[in-house]
Amino acid sequence: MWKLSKKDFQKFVTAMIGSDQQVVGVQAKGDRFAFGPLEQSEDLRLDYDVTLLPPKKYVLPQVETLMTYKIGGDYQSEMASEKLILLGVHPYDLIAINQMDKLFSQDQYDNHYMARRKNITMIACDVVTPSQNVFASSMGTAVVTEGYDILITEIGDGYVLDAATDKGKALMKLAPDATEASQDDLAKRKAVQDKNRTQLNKHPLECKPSYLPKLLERAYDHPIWEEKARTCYSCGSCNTTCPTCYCFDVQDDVNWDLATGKRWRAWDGCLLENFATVAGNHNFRKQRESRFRHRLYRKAKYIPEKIGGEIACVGCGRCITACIPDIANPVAIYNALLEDIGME
Amino acid sequence: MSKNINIHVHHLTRVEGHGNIVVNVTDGTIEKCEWQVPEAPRFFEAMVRGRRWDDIQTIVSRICGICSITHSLASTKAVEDALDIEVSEQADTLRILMHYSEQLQSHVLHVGYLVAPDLFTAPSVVPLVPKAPDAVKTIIRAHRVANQWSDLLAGRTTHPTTLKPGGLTKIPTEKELRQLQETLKATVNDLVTICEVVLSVADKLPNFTRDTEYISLKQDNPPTYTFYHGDITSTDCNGDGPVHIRDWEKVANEYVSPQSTAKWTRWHRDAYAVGALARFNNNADLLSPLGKKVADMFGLKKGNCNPFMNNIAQLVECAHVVETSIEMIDRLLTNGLKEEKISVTPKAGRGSGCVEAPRGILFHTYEFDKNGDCVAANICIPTNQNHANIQKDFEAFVPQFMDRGQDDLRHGMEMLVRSYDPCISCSTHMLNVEFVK
Amino acid sequence: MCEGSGSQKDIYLPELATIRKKQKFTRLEMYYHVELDSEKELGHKAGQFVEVSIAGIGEAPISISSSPTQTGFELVVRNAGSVTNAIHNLDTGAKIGIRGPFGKGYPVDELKGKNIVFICGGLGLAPQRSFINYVLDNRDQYDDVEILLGTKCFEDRFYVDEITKWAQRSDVNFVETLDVGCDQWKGNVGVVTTIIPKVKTDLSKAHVLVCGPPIMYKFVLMSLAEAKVPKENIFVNLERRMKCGVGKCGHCQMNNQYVCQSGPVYRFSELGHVPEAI
Amino acid sequence: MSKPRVAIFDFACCEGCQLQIVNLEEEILDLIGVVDVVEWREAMSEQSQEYDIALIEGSITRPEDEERIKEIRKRAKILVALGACATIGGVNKLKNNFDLDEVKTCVYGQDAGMPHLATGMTKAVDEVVPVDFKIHGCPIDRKEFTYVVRCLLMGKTPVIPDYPVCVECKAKENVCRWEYNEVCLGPIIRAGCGARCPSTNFRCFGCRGYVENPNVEAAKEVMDKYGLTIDDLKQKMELFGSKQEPTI
Ligand SMILES: Cc1cc2nc3c(=O)[nH]c(=O)nc-3n(C[C@H](O)[C@H](O)[C@H](O)COP(=O)(O)OP(=O)(O)OC[C@H]3O[C@@H](n4cnc5c(N)ncnc54)[C@H](O)[C@@H]3O)c2cc1C
Ligand code: SF4
Ligand code: SF4
Ligand code: SF4
Repeated sequence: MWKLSKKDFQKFVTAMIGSDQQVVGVQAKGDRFAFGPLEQSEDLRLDYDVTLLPPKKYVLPQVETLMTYKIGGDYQSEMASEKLILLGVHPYDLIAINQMDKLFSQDQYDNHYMARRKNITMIACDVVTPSQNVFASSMGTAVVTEGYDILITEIGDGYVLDAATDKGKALMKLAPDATEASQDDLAKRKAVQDKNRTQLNKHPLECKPSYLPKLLERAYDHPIWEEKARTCYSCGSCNTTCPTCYCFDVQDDVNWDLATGKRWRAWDGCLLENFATVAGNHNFRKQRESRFRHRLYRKAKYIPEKIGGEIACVGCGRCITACIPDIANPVAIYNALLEDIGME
Repeated sequence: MSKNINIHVHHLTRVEGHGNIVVNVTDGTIEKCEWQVPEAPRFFEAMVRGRRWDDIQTIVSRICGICSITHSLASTKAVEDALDIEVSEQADTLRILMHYSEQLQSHVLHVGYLVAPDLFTAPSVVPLVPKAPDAVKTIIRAHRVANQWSDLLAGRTTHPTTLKPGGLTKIPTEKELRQLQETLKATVNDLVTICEVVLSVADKLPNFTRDTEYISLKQDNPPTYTFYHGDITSTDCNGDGPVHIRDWEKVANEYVSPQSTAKWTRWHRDAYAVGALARFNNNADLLSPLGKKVADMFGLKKGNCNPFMNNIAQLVECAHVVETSIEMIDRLLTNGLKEEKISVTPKAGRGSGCVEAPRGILFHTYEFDKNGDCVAANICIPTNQNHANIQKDFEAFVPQFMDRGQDDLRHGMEMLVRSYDPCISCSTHMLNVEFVK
Repeated sequence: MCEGSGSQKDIYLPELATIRKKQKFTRLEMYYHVELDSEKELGHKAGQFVEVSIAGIGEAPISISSSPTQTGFELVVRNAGSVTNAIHNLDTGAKIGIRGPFGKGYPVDELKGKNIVFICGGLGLAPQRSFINYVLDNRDQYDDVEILLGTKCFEDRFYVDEITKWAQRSDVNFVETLDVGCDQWKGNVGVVTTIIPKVKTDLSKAHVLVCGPPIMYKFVLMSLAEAKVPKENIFVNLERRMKCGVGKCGHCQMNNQYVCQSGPVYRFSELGHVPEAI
Repeated sequence: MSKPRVAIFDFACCEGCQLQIVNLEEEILDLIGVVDVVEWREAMSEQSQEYDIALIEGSITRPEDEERIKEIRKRAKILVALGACATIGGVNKLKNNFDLDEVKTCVYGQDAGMPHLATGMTKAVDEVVPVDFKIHGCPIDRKEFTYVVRCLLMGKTPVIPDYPVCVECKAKENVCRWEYNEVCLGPIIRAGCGARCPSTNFRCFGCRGYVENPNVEAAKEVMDKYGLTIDDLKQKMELFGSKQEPTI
């Protein structure tokens, strides 16, 4: 564990920016925050509440070329090769990425995703300012213990840095001023994390997250889906902004020579009207409520079945903010179900 | 050579919108010589009634795709005039910068893509690509710069999305402005190249003059070669002072011609001209050094009455707006850019906005009720103001050039219309305006 | 973070294959015999599918219509959109991209020694044929074999030579029907459920394999329920939208099942918790 | 294979969509490398009676224009509607909210009766002749235009989004205009523009037309939450959606 004063931390960030890796960090965007290429250390805002989009846009880009080809055949894989430092990832967002790592490597190994992922040096940071809709405490995602190369915790006058991996330790070479963190520093760090464990909770969930799959088991035909989905725009904002949504579409386009082209994948969302439409215009999830329900089931039942029970909602609250008719709040739905059909 | 001529150009090409040329000469006698405008009328002034103050720009921008920024600025100024909305100096400067991007875009498009084929005797710019690839690429490059410039300031090249009564919804970053400035500096050379190319074929522009009245904006405080602020002036205004833009209807004196779905105008004489040459004839002394240099290259002097020289005046203005913008960006950067909040309270009122479109002076007037809903509108676009003048030019041109034969005459008349850079789809509007008091 | 070896193959990258034979089947369906350029066999199981890739257009999941017991593999493609239309425009010798085989396929071994009834609707014959031919090639390993086939109209029948042979075999009960009759047609008329009663074997003890358009399932499954076929003995072959074929893109998901991985063939009893399936 | 012949025609419009083709800049050289542009009045003097693909800009407002578009349809193998005026009628349809004679009098006063000023109801192109493909937007998006052209050359149906603008808007990390109590039509309007307007802090006013199945009831219900009225919504929906389903 290392300690850096705020001033020395700025120097550390400057040194990273000057290194051969691209640095992406959290910056202000109007009165909100967003991840973007960092050009100077002063722009970094580790005191942010939540970013508009989760950092998933760097592990699973909105549009990613999978291959190039000549018409008639000869396909060539395109793999990410650029090294990247992702600076300022909140614990809940990192947990979402940890989950995605599992999903993209299990069964069929997706080396487009994994190549990009391995090129990233992940610098997480503990939350300083809770956002308006965060409920990470309810989901057990307010603090993270794995998946980062370095974890930064602000403790008043400076930062405690936990360099957990070889990558992280190598990067610490850019911070020659770092000193060994004292017992006192560590105690302060623990206090920050302990507080976050309970305080990042604007929408308290009335049960343990591990109970959610069982709850949903009994709620499939509950009227709540129709009630809520009545005003659903099928705009997919709850998908787009969610750190754990990873469905994608695949498309082709050719170059002007009409002889070469590329195939790419791009974000998709299960709330969108034609997500499950096949040729002949048969839509397997035609009703708004069935799409609306599917998202919640994916978060709290289907994906958990694939990744050892972890709930694929990390409580970032982005979908709550993004949903214009205010129906997407997962906690509101789970709590309503709990109230109505109770625990078993 | 035959003494009979029968020209009927149906839907003149390489102009924006639909116009016809009809000439009948029998035994050397001109029986018919007409400029007709059959463009489908679109009735904007009627359509905006009932729409809210903050939707006006969105609608009237669609009057014309080529001068959409100009229409947007004129209407936004009119709404601001009607609703007593103040605009900050920063927003004002950024808007002028936005406006200049359209001047460059439209002028390069006109001279480079639409007029150049005439000068090189080609039907369009397409056959010029293999003949003069470098020249074409230079023109494309300048056009692209202009469009990227509008993209940055207006949100997109056509139909701006950043304009709002009271200011701008989004301003560029200082970094973006600095990049723009660099690009503009690099564009100066391209403009000079384009001017040289045009100069090499400038003798193809017919030597034809007809004395007429030239109308444009004029700004005295500070003295500026203006496109955006000021009052209305004319080469016929001998000391009887500029006219305030709110009184533009007294200048335009619109009337319906049976030849046209667009209305025609007249002020001191039967017809008047607007556009780059009009601005030049009224304001040439205020051009930037590079603008003056380009004028000198072509020997263009104040008081020129050759309508074909409007093309050259456009080149002069290209140089002027680029050079002036480089300075304006310096000023913006020195002052530093600030985010500005806009808040507007609707109220009843009537207001006018007047700016120079690339092809001439443009007037918008609106009246709103207390909720800010539009109750009446009147718009007068530059091309309409030129229609009568084109007709008068025709009447002088045909007898003078008739001897050259039907094809040459037709080609000359087409070029003549094109030199006005008409934007015919802007057509339509109101006569006998009666505002609800 | 999960480590995997960097040398793993790109799961999205198609392999080149060549169309060896092409034949027009119907107004909309075309038949293809395809071989991988690597000269390897696809190594598929009956009921699996491949992703066919046309560079510049896209990919489409297509069932393998041939039995694993022959060289190369066969596809029957219905012109339903961009990719399938592009496939139709290809001639013999043309290259296509192939990924797969994907999916689980039929429980070939489990059904050995059993009575099998195939119920095919329209294009549903294409995937079923991969198993039918396997069964017929290994006829002694299976007990009664019956095939019910329903097609919209006379012009839409395909694999006509082959089904004529099935009809002639004494060790197979082949029953065919058309939704709409016509002069050329002397056989049964009516939707496929109307010929279920013509099954000779005791349905309640048979294994029934169903494949057809989405609406067909509801009615066939109702008839099978009436005939007391245990749900464990019914297998359905489902279609879903697919963009990757490898369980990532999310499009084919029905409840917790990814059709490209755990399907497209399902034991009906196992779909009890998959309300979105049928 | 000879290059497909393309002709571009305009009806009542601002010609801004044609301008977007000009605005392809260098890319236009690529375009004319793979197609023969045989007629394009705004940019060239060449004219032709024969073409494979007709690109139609503008809406149909007069009987003579209906005849003209029918003639073009007869000659073209593929007919593409270019831009909002052609695909949905565009702002031109605002006119249909009024009595036509009154509209004429409003603009032309006592001269409104002159024969050349005749006008009819504004129609989108597909209200007069069948349209094969639509390139939405006011103006069209250059990227989408070139993509559609390439698809047509490849014989492929272009994939045009049928989901709301919010998808692209959220992906651009814009703060939703609704958070500023502005009526943004993004949730019911077809994406594909890259959320141009909201990305410059301007509400979506619907130039690409509605998605196939817009939840207008939801749109009405949220008005309360933002302290707005149904009339506020209606006003905005009418801009590009006058006399067009769904209405409120
Ligand atoms: C496991 C499996 C096996 C299959 N086996 C076969 C087979 O053996 N033979 C066969 O012919 N087919 C088979 N199919 C079906 C085949 O995959 C589809 O017909 C094919 O994918 C269509 O692709 P396309 O590019 O030709 O059509 P597309 O161009 O993608 O779509 C065609 C039509 O589908 C509709 N559509 C598609 N996407 C959308 C959307 N986003 N929104 C709205 N409508 C949309 C439209 O109406 C469109 O016109 C199989 C499918 C699966 C899942
Ligand atoms: S954000 Fe809200 S309205 Fe949009 S799709 Fe999700 S639940 Fe529906
Ligand atoms: S479901 Fe909502 S709260 Fe949960 S991770 Fe996704 S966006 Fe965040
Ligand atoms: S600003 Fe408009 S388009 Fe963007 S998310 Fe909000 S409603 Fe949707």
